[in-house]
Amino acid sequence: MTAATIFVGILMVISGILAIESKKLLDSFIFLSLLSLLSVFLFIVLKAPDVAITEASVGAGLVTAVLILALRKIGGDEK
Amino acid sequence: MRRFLSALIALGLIIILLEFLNLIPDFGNVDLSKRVSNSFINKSVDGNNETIEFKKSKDLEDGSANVVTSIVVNYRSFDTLGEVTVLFTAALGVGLILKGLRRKRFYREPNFILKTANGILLPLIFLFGAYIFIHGHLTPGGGFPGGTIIAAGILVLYLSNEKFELSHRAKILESGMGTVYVLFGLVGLILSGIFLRNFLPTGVIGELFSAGIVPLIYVAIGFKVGAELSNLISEFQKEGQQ
Amino acid sequence: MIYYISIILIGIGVYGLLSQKNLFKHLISLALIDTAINLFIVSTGYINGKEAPIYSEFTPIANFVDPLPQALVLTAIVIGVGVLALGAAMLIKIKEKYGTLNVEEIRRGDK
Amino acid sequence: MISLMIAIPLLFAFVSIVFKGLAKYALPFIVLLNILILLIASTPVVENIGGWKAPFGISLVLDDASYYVVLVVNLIFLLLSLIPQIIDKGYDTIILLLLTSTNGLVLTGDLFNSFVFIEITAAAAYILAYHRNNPYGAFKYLIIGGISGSFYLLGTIFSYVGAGSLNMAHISNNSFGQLTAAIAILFILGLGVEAKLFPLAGWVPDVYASGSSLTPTILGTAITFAIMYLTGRIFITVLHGTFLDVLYILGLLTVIVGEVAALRQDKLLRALAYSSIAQAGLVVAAISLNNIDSLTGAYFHSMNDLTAKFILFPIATVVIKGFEKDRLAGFAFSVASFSLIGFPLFAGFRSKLLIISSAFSAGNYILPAVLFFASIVEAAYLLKWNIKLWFEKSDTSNNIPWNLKTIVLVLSILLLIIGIYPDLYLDASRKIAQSILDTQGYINSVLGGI
Amino acid sequence: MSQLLLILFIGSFLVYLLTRMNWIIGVLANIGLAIYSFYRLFTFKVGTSESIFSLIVNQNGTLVYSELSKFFGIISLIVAISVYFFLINWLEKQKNRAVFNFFLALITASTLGVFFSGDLLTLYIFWEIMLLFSVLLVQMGKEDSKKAALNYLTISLIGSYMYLYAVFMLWNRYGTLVIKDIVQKISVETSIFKWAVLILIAAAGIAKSGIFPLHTWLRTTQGSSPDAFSAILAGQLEKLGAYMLVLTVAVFPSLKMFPVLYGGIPVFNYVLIVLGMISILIGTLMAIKQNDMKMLIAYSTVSNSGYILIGLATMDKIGFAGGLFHAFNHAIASVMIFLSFAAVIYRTKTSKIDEMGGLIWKMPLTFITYLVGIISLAGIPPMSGFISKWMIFVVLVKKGMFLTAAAAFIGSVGSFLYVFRPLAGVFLGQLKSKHKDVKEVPIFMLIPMLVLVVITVFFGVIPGPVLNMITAVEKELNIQPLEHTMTVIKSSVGQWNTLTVFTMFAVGFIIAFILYMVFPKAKRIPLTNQYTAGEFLYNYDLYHYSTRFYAFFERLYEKHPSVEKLYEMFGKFFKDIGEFLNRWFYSASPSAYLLWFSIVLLAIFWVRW
Repeated sequence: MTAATIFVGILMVISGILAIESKKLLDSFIFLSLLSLLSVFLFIVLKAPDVAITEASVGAGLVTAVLILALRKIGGDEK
Repeated sequence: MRRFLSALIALGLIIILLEFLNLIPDFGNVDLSKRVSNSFINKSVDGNNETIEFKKSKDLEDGSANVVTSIVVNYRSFDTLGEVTVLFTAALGVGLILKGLRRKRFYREPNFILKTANGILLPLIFLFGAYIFIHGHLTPGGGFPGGTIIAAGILVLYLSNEKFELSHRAKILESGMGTVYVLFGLVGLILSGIFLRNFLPTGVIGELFSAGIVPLIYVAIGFKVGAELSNLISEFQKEGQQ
Repeated sequence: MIYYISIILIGIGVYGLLSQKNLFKHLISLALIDTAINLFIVSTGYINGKEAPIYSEFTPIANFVDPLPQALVLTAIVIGVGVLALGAAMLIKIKEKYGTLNVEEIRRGDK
Repeated sequence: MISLMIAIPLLFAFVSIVFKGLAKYALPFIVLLNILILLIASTPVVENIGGWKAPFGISLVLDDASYYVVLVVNLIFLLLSLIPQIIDKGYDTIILLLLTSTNGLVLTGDLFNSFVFIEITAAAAYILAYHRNNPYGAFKYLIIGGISGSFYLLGTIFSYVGAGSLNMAHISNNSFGQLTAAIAILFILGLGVEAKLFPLAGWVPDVYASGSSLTPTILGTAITFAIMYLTGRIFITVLHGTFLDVLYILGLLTVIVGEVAALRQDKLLRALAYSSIAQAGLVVAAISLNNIDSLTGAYFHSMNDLTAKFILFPIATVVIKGFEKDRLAGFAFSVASFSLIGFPLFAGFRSKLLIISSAFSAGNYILPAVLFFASIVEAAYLLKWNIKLWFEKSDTSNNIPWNLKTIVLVLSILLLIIGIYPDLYLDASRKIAQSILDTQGYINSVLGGI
Repeated sequence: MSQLLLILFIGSFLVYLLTRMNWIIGVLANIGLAIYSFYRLFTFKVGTSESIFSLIVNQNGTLVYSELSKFFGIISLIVAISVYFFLINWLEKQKNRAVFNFFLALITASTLGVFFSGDLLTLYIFWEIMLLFSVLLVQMGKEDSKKAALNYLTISLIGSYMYLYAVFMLWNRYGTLVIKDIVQKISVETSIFKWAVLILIAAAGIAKSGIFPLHTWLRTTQGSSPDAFSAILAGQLEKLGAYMLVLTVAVFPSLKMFPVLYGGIPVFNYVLIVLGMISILIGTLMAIKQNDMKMLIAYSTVSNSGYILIGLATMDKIGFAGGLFHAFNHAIASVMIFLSFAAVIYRTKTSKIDEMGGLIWKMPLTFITYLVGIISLAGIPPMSGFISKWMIFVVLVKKGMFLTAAAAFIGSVGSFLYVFRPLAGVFLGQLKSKHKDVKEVPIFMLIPMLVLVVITVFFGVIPGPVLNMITAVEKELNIQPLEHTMTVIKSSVGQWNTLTVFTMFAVGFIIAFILYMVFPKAKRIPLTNQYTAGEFLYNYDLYHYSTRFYAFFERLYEKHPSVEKLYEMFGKFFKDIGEFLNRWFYSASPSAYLLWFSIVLLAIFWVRW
């Protein structure tokens, strides 16, 4: 379990950095979503299934949807 | 340069927070008996001393098997009311802010697969969402994820059907369910003089019909969150008035 | 362990807020910090060898991790989403008003 | 009963999105109901929401401090409801939500609950900040507000980890050594942004000076006062005065910076926003002296400040052409400015006097000097604006609505009365101060003498 | 006394309402109030004290009536009454008459309040009321009076807040603010405390009376405030500063508090004397340069305040009396001068010296007022102004303070130069064509001016009544009283008999007049012929120049350092900081906000962990 946790943690850190540093905003959203999904895994490890479900639906799903919709309204990526 | 400095400051922040970590118990070594949640788990806030067993214990102070739910909707129900209010405020605010926006609705001719799958998937999505918030007091989940899943269904509708517009009833539902939540609290106030007091029998822990007002409130929250988030999505989708 | 992950993520979020010039990235960083803090909060309630706080067939008797932080995090997640949606709506308006989301260009436009 | 003060406005807020326009008409009655509830309540009242007793559930605490703060907040909302012209369509519900959250913020005896209410307040404030198409200012506020909210949450969690509970009284009853310092740091960062302290709160001028009269009028009065109460409550009652010296330094910095930055503003609203910052800094600095007189002075000053700001902000947004045809509004404006500067016979003088004398008797010689410096600068720019507005040539009046005119006039006369006979405000602020300093009494009344 | 103050404060509201109805009635009511309080000043018994409202817990405000309050009260009421009389005609041209009158009444009331105050905080309150309303009055003047008012406000507030700081230092130390009690306790304090308190208290007086470092407001304020109000400012409000200086040097026993430095003068007083000396020099030199006649007299006020301060600070029986007497004389003389200027401006609508000339035949009575005023101000024998200056000189010589005496002498000589400039520029010389139709001012404006002339001449001949009051003050303050009779002032270096001097002057005048009558008169020629040597003058043009009158002299100190510029620099510095903060902090991006946020976190952590 610990190894898996560390691995997921490293993935999270990487996706966090990518979410911030990626050139295209859409990529950022995807990485943010990925980070949320990875955190869902950690929530399950932490024995928090309620939080995991909420994070999966809200954090990974809804947040990404809202961000993408907003991006579309703005008129796509700039840079 | 800017990045380097930013990284330096972020590093400083990390160091400070790590320093703070020394002050709290190590990971996984929490003494639960010193915390109030011990009473939440044993449902002993009002002085119950018996151990609780699934599907056996009856008429507890709080009847939901999911302890998180019991905290969210019963012990700290007031927080949840506030939380619903934040979401409500946000949805309202998005509506106010995006009012009069001069942009066209984002629409792309939907994929054939999306269109077809929509017909089959949508009822399932709604059903799943409803299941989640109805069983919120028994299984993981509850009103918030349930509502979000329903809203996701609405999003799929938006994406697959160009004519689709959320009707005004969603607003009424949102408003009504919020009102129901507060009214539950007020009924408690009238019956026992205490706001948000559970006034229904709690039943046997683990049964579907148990836990007093908890599932009812969760259903209300589920609908409210679903309607609210749908509204939010539709605000982002809507064409602005020219 | 998870403490460290969440703190590093907070650091990354702060780094993002400090270093990026696109306002959208700021919002993303904020969401990132939210997630990280939620992770941290849940991990303060974790106890080695205990189960998820739900009475069920598998855990009929209480042997649970601390459920309160989880309940708090539920609230915090939803609040985070609300703020995020507001921020996204404002970004749309900023784009409409200034024609850009770049901090420096907005500043130039303001003067 | 006191939960009704939160529940009723919330109920109407929920209902009002279906029945449009309801909120505007309901607001005065709701506020009156709140005030009625306050009048029949006798302190201290502790209401455990859901019937769960103190350290476990969420308790609403109506002791002397929160009583008067809630009363003041509701009176402000009452005044606001009497000038419905400045509330645009759709924003009436936001005002109701703000009323809910401010009441909750003050009444709650639970840290996480206060976080939730701060977030509601902040969310409503972001929307208000946006009012009159000010998206960038609002967005900046949102980002820094979000960060500070996160830090507040972290502080709450650390308190929970330390004390095993979220109840303020329970936390105050436990002592946890070095962890207190960490919590205090986090709360300084969390509250500092809302309390407009200098290096933390850069958002204020852009939000206050957006051109809306609603935004600064409500954020600069009711919300500020509630936040000041919360600052005192958390740092003095709950944390027993830990890290007050940091708050003190930040407060002094805020005073100086706010006044100096106001000096060169060519927009009146922005100057007033800076004045608001400076006054907030003064109040925080006075709170951080942590004795009965300075706290009394701080809350007294805060009340004077909000009274004056309730006059200044609406008039400043409405008046463009000077006071030549609106003499009454001009009179109110001038009285409010003089009170802010602290000329004798005006209310602000009394509170500044109290702060100074308490600072001296605490052996603090720096705060008075800074206060005097601030007063000089404040006098310079406020009088500049007064003179400018009084002598602006204009043939037409500014069309100030009659109800706004009446309210500002009444408030300005109130300021004059307070200047001569301050007991009305002084008693209230003394009660607030006593009750905030009385940690043991608070713990006893909430935990029932555990 | 509280009764009188209450009447005055309520009366001023009444004045406001009356002026709104009919402004002449308002002015009359104002005069009535002033005369009533003048009468009441003589009915109060010296030494009575009353308590009024309390501001700090357990601390009642007290009013005390002393010889000092009586003396200053009489000065300020004489000034007030004469200016109010002047207003009967003058106010016609002022905008917002009701407010003008209202503020004037409030200022008089609060000025009396200051003189009556028995404790430091009550004094402060009346002081601030006076300040606020005088600022509001100043800005009712010319276009640049708005800026001047702010300048005045800022510098006065610096003074009064320094004062308040000292008040609270004393309050914190003794728990009382009653002047009498504090005075008894303070002499045994540590010297740092004494220095701090007294310097801070003196700052208020220095700012108000226009002594050196805080004198910069006088030029613009007096220059641009409403003309009649300039008289009040010079005659009434600046004497508040003198009162405050008396408080610092004499009521607080500086002799007991500080070691004696030189010639029996305590160190603290010596510092004040140096400041006074600098004020005399600056005031004189700058007055010579001014083109605006009001600004010119404003600088002369600086130098005269310097004389007053020097006189008071010597703490000698003659010097102190000289200081007080000079305060009296300067009040009367400056009111005369400003009223005559107001009269001139009332008719000509300008205050620039080079735009006027030859008004002597058009406004002879105004000219006489001005002439007597400047004679008194410059200290030329038959008028009372000379006596006070003489007394100050005597003490300086006696104490061997030759540097100061030299400065005072330069000031006196300089004052001849600068008072002559408006005399020549405004009243003598060639009449400007646009002023051909100028008439003498209406009667109610003349009456106060001429009454003041009479007062000045009278006290120049018989200074006894004033000196009686002054010796009473001296007795009260434990200074050896001045030895004098009605017309003779005795000092260790000789005595001055005013009557003899006046008789000598009168005889000389009569002899000159007889000679003028007896000897054949020169042929009277038109003024313009003087310029053209008898040539016929085709066009009536300007031949009389009064700009750069003392250009040769001014050139000597053209590049002088200026405190005014220094203050402007400070102001600009603060404004720049404000702009910087506004630009780079408050209008910055979210990143910058967070940057500061993190810096605070790091700083707290760094310092406190």
